[in-house]
Amino acid sequence: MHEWALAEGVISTATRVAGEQGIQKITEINVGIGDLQQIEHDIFLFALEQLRTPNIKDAKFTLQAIKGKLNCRVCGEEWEFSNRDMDEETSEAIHFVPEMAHVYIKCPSCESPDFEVLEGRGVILASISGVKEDS
Amino acid sequence: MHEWALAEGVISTATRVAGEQGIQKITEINVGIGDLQQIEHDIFLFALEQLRTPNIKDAKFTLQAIKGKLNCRVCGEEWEFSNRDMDEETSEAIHFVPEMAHVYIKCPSCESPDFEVLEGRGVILASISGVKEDS
Amino acid sequence: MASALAIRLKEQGQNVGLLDLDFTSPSSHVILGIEGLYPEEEYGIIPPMAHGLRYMSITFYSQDKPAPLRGADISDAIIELLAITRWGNLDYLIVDMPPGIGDATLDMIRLIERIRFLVVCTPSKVAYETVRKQIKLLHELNIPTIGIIENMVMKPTTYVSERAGEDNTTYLGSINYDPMLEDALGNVELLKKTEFYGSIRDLTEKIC
Amino acid sequence: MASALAIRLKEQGQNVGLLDLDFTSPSSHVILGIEGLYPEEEYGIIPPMAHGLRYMSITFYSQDKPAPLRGADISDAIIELLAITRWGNLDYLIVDMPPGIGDATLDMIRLIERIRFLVVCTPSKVAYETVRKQIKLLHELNIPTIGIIENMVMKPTTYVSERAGEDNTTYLGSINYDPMLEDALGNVELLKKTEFYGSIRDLTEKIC
Ligand SMILES: Nc1ncnc2c1ncn2[C@@H]1O[C@H](COP(=O)(O)OP(=O)(O)O)[C@@H](O)[C@H]1O
Ligand SMILES: Nc1ncnc2c1ncn2[C@@H]1O[C@H](COP(=O)(O)OP(=O)(O)O)[C@@H](O)[C@H]1O
Ligand SMILES: [Mg+2]
Ligand SMILES: [Mg+2]
Ligand SMILES: [Mg+2]
Ligand SMILES: [Mg+2]
Ligand code: NI
Ligand code: NI
Ligand SMILES: [Zn+2]
Ligand SMILES: [Zn+2]
Repeated sequence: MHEWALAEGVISTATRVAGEQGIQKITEINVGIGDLQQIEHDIFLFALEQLRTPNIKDAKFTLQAIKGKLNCRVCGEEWEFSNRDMDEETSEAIHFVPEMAHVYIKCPSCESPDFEVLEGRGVILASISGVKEDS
Repeated sequence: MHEWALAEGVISTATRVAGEQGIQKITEINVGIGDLQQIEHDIFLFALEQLRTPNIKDAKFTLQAIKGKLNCRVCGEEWEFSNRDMDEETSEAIHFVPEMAHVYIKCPSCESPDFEVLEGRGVILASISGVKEDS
Repeated sequence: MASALAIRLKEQGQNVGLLDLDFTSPSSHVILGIEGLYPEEEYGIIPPMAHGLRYMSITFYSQDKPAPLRGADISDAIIELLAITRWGNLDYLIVDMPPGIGDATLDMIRLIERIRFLVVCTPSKVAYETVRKQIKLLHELNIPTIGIIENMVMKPTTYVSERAGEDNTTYLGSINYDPMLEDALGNVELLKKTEFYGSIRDLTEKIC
Repeated sequence: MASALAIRLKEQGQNVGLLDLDFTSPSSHVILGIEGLYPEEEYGIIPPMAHGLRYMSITFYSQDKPAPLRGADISDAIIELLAITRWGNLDYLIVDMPPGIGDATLDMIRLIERIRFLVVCTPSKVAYETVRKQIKLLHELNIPTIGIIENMVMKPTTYVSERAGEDNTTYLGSINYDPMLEDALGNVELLKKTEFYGSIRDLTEKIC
């Protein structure tokens, strides 16, 4: 349940952004969940539910999984993250700190750990919708 | 005239890209020149002219200046690079190694050197056009 | 230095956390002999207690493997760790920083409001040259420095203390090279008996 | 180490370049006492001759100011320097690397085809722990290592040499801590008379 801390981040960021944009009541929060972080969507949704604040009371949460897209800086190979053949310890390390991918994963073509995570690193607030005071 | 080395980079990259794309004869090379690198377009064009190879013989070179856009990581301020009030030594340091901007330039709002160069760092090959063998 | 300082503050009855941010060369787990510990997961992660300290290190996740992280990765990993770690109530959070002025230093300056730097320098012209640049940057950014401590001193010189004065930074004193320290690594009880730790004790008196 | 090695190779009649890539803590200009030199601009930049070496350092451009570069900046700056510097014909290009496994190391591994690493370690459990990770990474990537040299040895131990063996790396010998080195910094003629430089001479015999 460290998902809780990540959900808190989403809520507080959404609240800040809403404030900046003059949004009084948030109606929708769209969250991207990077595959590398390997988060159970149910647990994450549960945490978000618990963290509702007055201006988020009726917001609809939508989670979208984002595939982990990795690109090797040495040979240019591009591939997709998968935790299928990963032992539990490794999987958990990347779950907590996605950058640990560089410790445990190598480029399937040249075996370098010097790759870029193009997409699907972690949790991102993709967008919010809401109602402004004057509308 | 260290512009020569940069022009060589453009020509060799254009040649490589052309090869990868099966382009036999390059007709156009578009180069972006970042303001930070403070390059005289005439000199750079001259160097490119001298470096023409058979498959670039008739290519048209177009240089486009790209404004230096800097963004402060600390306070979020965004501003434009200018060498107007810069002494010659500083200007030359950034001319050779654009990253030296972090040594000599501070955010105009919070004075941090921890900014990102969003655009206009150095020389980039923007695009090439050409004729393919089979066309 | 960072580890011993944290241990000493704890000994004085403070609530202390120790965070090792030197991801390519983490060493506090070796110095403190930390083994078999792992953070608990509860509304975030809770750093385990080690010798009375709340202790957090990337080695919980990277184990003893190389962590070939680029600057941007270090930056992301630090932000992730800061976001998920629940330190609880602390009087001090001691952060062992990697050397230089890279992503880790810039991010901590950017993100931690009440940060203060304790600068460690060896008694060498070459080492001071680097430290001078760090101090200059911190001064320019109005980040408070506690001062400079000279470590690994073999024979007394005044080079660093004089430079510190010129650069408007408090010279906090010197710590001798201690040939016994190596054998005490990994054992906190032995560590506390070293001359090195005695010097850390004096240092703590000065700065807290 | 890097500076002395370059000077020694030059003394043996080789064409040698020295590139200081430790951007946050450049030190070779202090060690070699380089002042008043600047690269010439001619179809690129030509590193000036310093003590017979083709010498290149970021300090030509950053002067004595702090260079608060993030990893991505270091990476870009290295690529820029490699692209514009015309070394001419060299037998050796010695690169003084920053510590750790960051952008500089990863880029040099990625970009320089015939790179070989000489790993320097101090005689400490803690220092070796970091070196072990570096060696492991280099082995995994099939990057040749010349071997490990133990530096700043105060009293003989076998810790590093034994570990090197376990980690399948050549142990190249040790260099004693030399209390006279500090006073020789900045003066190459004095440097050549130190015990330290004598050890570098022995090392060069072994590895070239
Ligand atoms: N005064 C000293 N005498 C002997 N060895 C020392 C001394 N200070 C540091 N060392 C050695 O250098 C290592 C690294 O020290 P330091 O960089 O201060 O640790 P930290 O990781 O807390 O920053 C120590 O583990 C120890 O082996
Ligand atoms: N064997 C030694 N004895 C005494 N001082 C040393 C020794 N080796 C290194 N030093 C000191 O440490 C500094 C840095 O050394 P090193 O990191 O090897 O230099 P480089 O920048 O070439 O990598 C030197 O300038 C010197 O002051
Ligand atoms: Mg440390
Ligand atoms: Mg440290
Ligand atoms: Mg150096
Ligand atoms: Mg070095
Ligand atoms: Ni979790
Ligand atoms: Ni030029
Ligand atoms: Zn690859
Ligand atoms: Zn700013």
